[in-house]
Amino acid sequence: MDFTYDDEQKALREAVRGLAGKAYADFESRRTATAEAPGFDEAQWARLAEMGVLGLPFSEDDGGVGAGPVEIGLVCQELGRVLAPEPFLASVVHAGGLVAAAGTPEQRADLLGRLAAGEIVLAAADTSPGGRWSADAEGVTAAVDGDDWTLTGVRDPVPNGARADHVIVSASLPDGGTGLFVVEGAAVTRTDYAAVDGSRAARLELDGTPAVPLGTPGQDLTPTIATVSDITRIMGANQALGVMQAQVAATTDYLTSRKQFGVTLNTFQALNFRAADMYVSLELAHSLVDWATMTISEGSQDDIADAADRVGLQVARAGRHIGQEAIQLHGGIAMTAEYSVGVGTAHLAVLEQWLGGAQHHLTRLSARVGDHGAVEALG
Amino acid sequence: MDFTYDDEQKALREAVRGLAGKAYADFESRRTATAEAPGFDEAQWARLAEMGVLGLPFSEDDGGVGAGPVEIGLVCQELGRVLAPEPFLASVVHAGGLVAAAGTPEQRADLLGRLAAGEIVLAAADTSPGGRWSADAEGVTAAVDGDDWTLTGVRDPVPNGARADHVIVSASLPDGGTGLFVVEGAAVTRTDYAAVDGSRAARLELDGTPAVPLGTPGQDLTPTIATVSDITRIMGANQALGVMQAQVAATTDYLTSRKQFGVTLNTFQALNFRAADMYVSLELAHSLVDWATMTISEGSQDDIADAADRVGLQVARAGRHIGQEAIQLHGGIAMTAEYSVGVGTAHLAVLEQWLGGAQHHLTRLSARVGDHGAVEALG
Amino acid sequence: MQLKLSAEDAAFRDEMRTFFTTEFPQEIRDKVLAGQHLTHDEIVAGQRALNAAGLAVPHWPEEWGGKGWTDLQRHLWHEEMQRAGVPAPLAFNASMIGPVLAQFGSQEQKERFLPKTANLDIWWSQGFSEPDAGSDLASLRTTAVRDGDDWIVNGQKTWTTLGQYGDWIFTLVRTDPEVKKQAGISMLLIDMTLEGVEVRPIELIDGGHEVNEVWFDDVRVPGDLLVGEQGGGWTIAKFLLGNERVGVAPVGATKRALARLKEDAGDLLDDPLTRARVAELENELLALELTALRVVAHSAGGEPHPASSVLKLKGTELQQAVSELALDLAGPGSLASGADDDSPVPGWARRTAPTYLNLRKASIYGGSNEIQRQIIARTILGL
Amino acid sequence: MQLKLSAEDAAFRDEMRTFFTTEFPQEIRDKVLAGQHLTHDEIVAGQRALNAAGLAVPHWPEEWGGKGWTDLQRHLWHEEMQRAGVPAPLAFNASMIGPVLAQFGSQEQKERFLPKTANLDIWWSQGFSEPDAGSDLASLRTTAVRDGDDWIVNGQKTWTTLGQYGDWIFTLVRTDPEVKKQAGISMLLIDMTLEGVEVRPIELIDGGHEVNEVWFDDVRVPGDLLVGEQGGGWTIAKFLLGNERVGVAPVGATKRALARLKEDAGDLLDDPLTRARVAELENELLALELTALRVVAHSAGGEPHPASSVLKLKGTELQQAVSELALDLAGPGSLASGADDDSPVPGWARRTAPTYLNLRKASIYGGSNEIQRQIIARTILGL
Repeated sequence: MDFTYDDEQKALREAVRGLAGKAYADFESRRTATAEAPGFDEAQWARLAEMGVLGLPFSEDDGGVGAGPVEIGLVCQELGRVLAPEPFLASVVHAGGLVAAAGTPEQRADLLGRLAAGEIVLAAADTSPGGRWSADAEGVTAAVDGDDWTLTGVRDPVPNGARADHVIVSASLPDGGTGLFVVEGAAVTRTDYAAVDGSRAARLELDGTPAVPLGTPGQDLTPTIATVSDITRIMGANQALGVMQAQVAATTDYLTSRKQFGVTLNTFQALNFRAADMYVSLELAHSLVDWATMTISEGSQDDIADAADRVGLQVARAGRHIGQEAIQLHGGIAMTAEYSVGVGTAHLAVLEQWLGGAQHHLTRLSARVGDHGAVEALG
Repeated sequence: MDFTYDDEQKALREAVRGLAGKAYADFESRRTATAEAPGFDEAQWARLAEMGVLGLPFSEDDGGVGAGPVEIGLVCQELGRVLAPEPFLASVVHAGGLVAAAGTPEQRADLLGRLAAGEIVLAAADTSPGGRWSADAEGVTAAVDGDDWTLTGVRDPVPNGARADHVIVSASLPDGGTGLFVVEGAAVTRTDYAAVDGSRAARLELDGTPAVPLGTPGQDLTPTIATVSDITRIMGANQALGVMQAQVAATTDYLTSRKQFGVTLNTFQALNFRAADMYVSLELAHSLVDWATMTISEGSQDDIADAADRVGLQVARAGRHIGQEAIQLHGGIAMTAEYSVGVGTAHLAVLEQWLGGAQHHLTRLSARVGDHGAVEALG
Repeated sequence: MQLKLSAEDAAFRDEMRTFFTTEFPQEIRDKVLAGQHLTHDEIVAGQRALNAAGLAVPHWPEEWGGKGWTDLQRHLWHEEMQRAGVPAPLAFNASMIGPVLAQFGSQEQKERFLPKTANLDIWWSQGFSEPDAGSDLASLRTTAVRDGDDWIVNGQKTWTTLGQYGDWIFTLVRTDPEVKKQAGISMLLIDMTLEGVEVRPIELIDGGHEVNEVWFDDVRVPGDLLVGEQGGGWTIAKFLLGNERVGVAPVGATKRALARLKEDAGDLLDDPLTRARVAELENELLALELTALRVVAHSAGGEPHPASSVLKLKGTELQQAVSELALDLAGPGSLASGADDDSPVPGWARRTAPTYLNLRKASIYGGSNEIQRQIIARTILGL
Repeated sequence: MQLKLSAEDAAFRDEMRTFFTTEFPQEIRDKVLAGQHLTHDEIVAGQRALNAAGLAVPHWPEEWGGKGWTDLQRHLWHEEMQRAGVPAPLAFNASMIGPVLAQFGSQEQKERFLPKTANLDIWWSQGFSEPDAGSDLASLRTTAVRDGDDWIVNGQKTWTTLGQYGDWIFTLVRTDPEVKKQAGISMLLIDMTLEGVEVRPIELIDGGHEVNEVWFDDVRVPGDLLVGEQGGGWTIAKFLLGNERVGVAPVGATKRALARLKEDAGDLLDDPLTRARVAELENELLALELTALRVVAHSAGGEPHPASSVLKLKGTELQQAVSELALDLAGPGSLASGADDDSPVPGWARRTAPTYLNLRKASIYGGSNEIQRQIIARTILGL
């Protein structure tokens, strides 16, 4: 049992921190990058590719680096810290994760190779309007005619869906179960819009749209989709952790520098104590994030699902607590779009609602409380 | 709409406050009174009778004063303020309330007359071991042979059950429904014990014990029992309000007088802010207590049931918050049985578990959220 | 003690309800009830409709359009407005500068401004906060220097809500830098079309533009626009902020928002955890509303009851909690805040994330909740 | 990063588990697992059984019975004890005075006291707090005045937990009233059978008697019982309180209490609101336990990691929250706390109200949660 990074991991962290910080340490550049579609900086996407970050999760055969979940999590934390808008989580972890888990060797080499090289952006489209974090394919149906597949239905919201060159769409199969399909972005009717944190999502309307099955045609991929979603949740929690760390740091900086009534704010004990409570939330969330991240490589699919629920719940609660208190302890300045703290709170809200709300995870955990005695941290 | 006491009510409040304060303003005398069975001061019970307090709720025909719920609530508040251990709530409001609601004129005149005169103590026995605040008679069954009724079963806990001269016991009727019976205290096997606030409760074992039906023999009294229980809950909330008012006052006194690190505790902003939050809880609870109390005379049985759930939930939450913070802000001193604040917290816990826990009320309210739009304060 | 309204008050309530639901412009009410934002013109039209019926400024002195109502009647008026979806009169006009001018203004100022203020012919903005003077308002640095009969104003105000619509701005300025902080402050009325006044938008985290910076660069303000005495600005500000807290607890609106959310939620309301959250919020809102009624019953002579701080503190907390519940019920649909009305995600769900973020301001502006706790601790508890 | 235990640590854990579950007295474990209080003799017997196996004081220097374990091994030892219902060695002996004597004591003091301390042949009490020196410990007033080679001690200590069983008491006394508060404090070891020592019980709100006042009236203490340097008591106290916080987060015990409660709850666990409360608590406990493991992994050289304050703060909150859940599940049965074992109300339910009240102390004693917040704010956050 070991909660520390090794030297290679530390080096990766420094490299990503350097690259992300160079781009977005000045918050105004983040604001500029998200002002218009596609909601991120294409040049920075290319730099991430050059550094090898976009291929981290994929095997060398697929054009990637073959790094483990700890490395991926660490990248997410660093990107979260500066609210980097590049779609690493949506495109690499989620959509790329689906391709890696379900694609044929050819599909993997093609899509993941180009993704790793920064040549394309992928998106995963698995949510139907009104849908709530389920792995079934409600809302889109697949039809087959000979070897030709088509999809019909609506997916909304699809993070980065309008910019994606290829979209990985889940759909109900004619013989039951859920399949995954590669759809050309240009073949879909897409409506782009901004979410409240400046990131982009889209509505995708499919109407007999040509689609290529990912992997073996007709195979039910529900469990694969569920596990990749769970991994994405855990990585989203890593990203949220980075956001919260930055918020706690910004808040303590502000309290020690901002003056009111002729003294710095850290003269006021009530504010300091609330900052202490933020730190407690942060550390507890951090622990579950590390644990869940390690579970990805060391646990079963059920363990990963359990870890995703646990970290999802904890990080959602911590995100509300820290995100709200960070604004409150700053006061008005943090209400503005010009300052990172409030936008961080917006980003935490978007991550939570995209990947799974607290009550969703709590309900799933509640259903299982009778299945065990105490929850054991060490297997 | 009016939230103020009239002059007569103010005079009553002063009189009760005077009597209760004289007995228990020195907390050591409360400790002495609860040290042994019956857990209260018989002489003080007599003084309450003399003042007319024990007959307040009952009609003049029944030997009472015919006062309304506002007056009864006010007495409960004043008794709660000094943690007076006399069983006004259990004996007069609850048991007396059952007799008043269900008894024949003769039974009322006899039992309530003697109760008002301080000659007897009554107890209400409606909880079976493991039972949770239901108006049905689970656990005790009534049998009839000619005109002779007997009861068999166990009631536990029965507040003041061991001291009671007569016990009002709920029991399942042979033809269905729930009846109420007057049982002689001496005819029951009773095991007396102390609850954690120093009040007394008992286990009552009935085994073919002779019993006299209250009111018309064989009549189903479930709705009556439910309403009297709801009224008792609302009066219990009044009593809890008195406790909480005293706790907030004691806490602010302590903060302004106790020195740590060379200064009084109110130098520490974090403590003051928490005291402010206690005050907020207190005021919100106060509002619901007043409202629920007025609902008793102005509302239907359903309104009273709703009010009991609402005030039960609010006061349970406020009692946890205020009771716990009062101890925490005092520190060690409030952990001792020699000091009123911690014992007040114990009393709040006993009131809540006796009359109905927060989750019980919340579940009942939850079941009804679809039945209305907004909850309107004014009918 | 009595819960029921007196016959007179019940009749009063019916009268209000009838007016609001049958005579007030329906299209404005519909928008409010659907949780949508009103335009400038709709806000103006709404207030004029109220003013025409004598219902815009009932708490002002009767000479200037007030009605001499009891506090309970005023509460009923306010509650019935909110129930009907009638937008309350603009607070800057009706609750802030109006009462201030009525109390402290010269006869000439009253005649010049009060009728137009009641009718929203003048849209007032508030010029109090500065970048370095928020909760610590007394440290404000905008200066007004005498030049003949005029004042020359320089400085910067911020968090000026709806300043983009403002015709005039009531402003706290430092007229004497020598004396102790509070004593050197005065209130000036400034025409926002004057040369040297510049309004710059601030984008908030919900993406909206409801607050502004207002810059004054050698703005020349005629001397007769000083309100009350020179150096009396702090007294006026305290009076105004006290007024502001009364009725600030957004009980009615929050109650309606929660009721509407229950309808919008559909089967999501079958979830026992959701039902429990709703029931808990409904109970707290009821307790808060009853507390407002108790405060009304106890407040004397227009002085704000110190328990007003309880209303503001708890009121904003509950308003925020309802917005969180809405966000949670919207789920992934809340990402679609930037989508247009063709979106298959319903409007209420699309509005949840901006509303959640926007309402974080509620516990900061208008006397932060920390300031309210301070008031409770000091004024009520004597700590 | 790795979650799995190394083969060596896994073997260590198995070894602990085997010992605790097969060799430790079963009857003591059964009582602990049922949530019952142990008697004096059972506590002594338990510690002696551990000491005989070399498991009572593994963190002491090896010379005095320590094992030279890693922090992780110590965590596993502690966790397995709690899982098996083995009572931890008496904190006053094993975690407080033992490490203090090993670090600051004279060779003679070590030889005289450490073996008996490990074996609980001496039961130590703690004499720190006074009626006017709780969180503000440095203002303590108990004095020790030189008289030849001896010290004459006068004063009063309070909150002395289990002082009724105490053989000796380690005491902070003021040996120099002239110097600045902290500098005048020393630590004395006092035989509680000496003339002039009186222990008076304090009844707590749960009705129990676990804390005491200890009075010193001209107690004559031999000079060789001063620990470390004269005036060095504050340094020792900080060392000791630092030690005390490590392992104070009652994670394991709280986890077991919650698991047991789920069994006791029966069908009450069908209620979705109850299930949600349990799931929420389980998650927080898991996060806390993992945090304890992270702290263990990062703490260096016996210095308490500042995040220990996180463990104490959150650990006591969760311990209290579990006791509240238990109280709520017990319902009216919780009134029967004073009933005997013939009661039809099950024992777990009868114990809930005293436990709920008793555990309010957890956030007060041993460095209140306000002190912990202060440490986090200052030491970690630099506020």
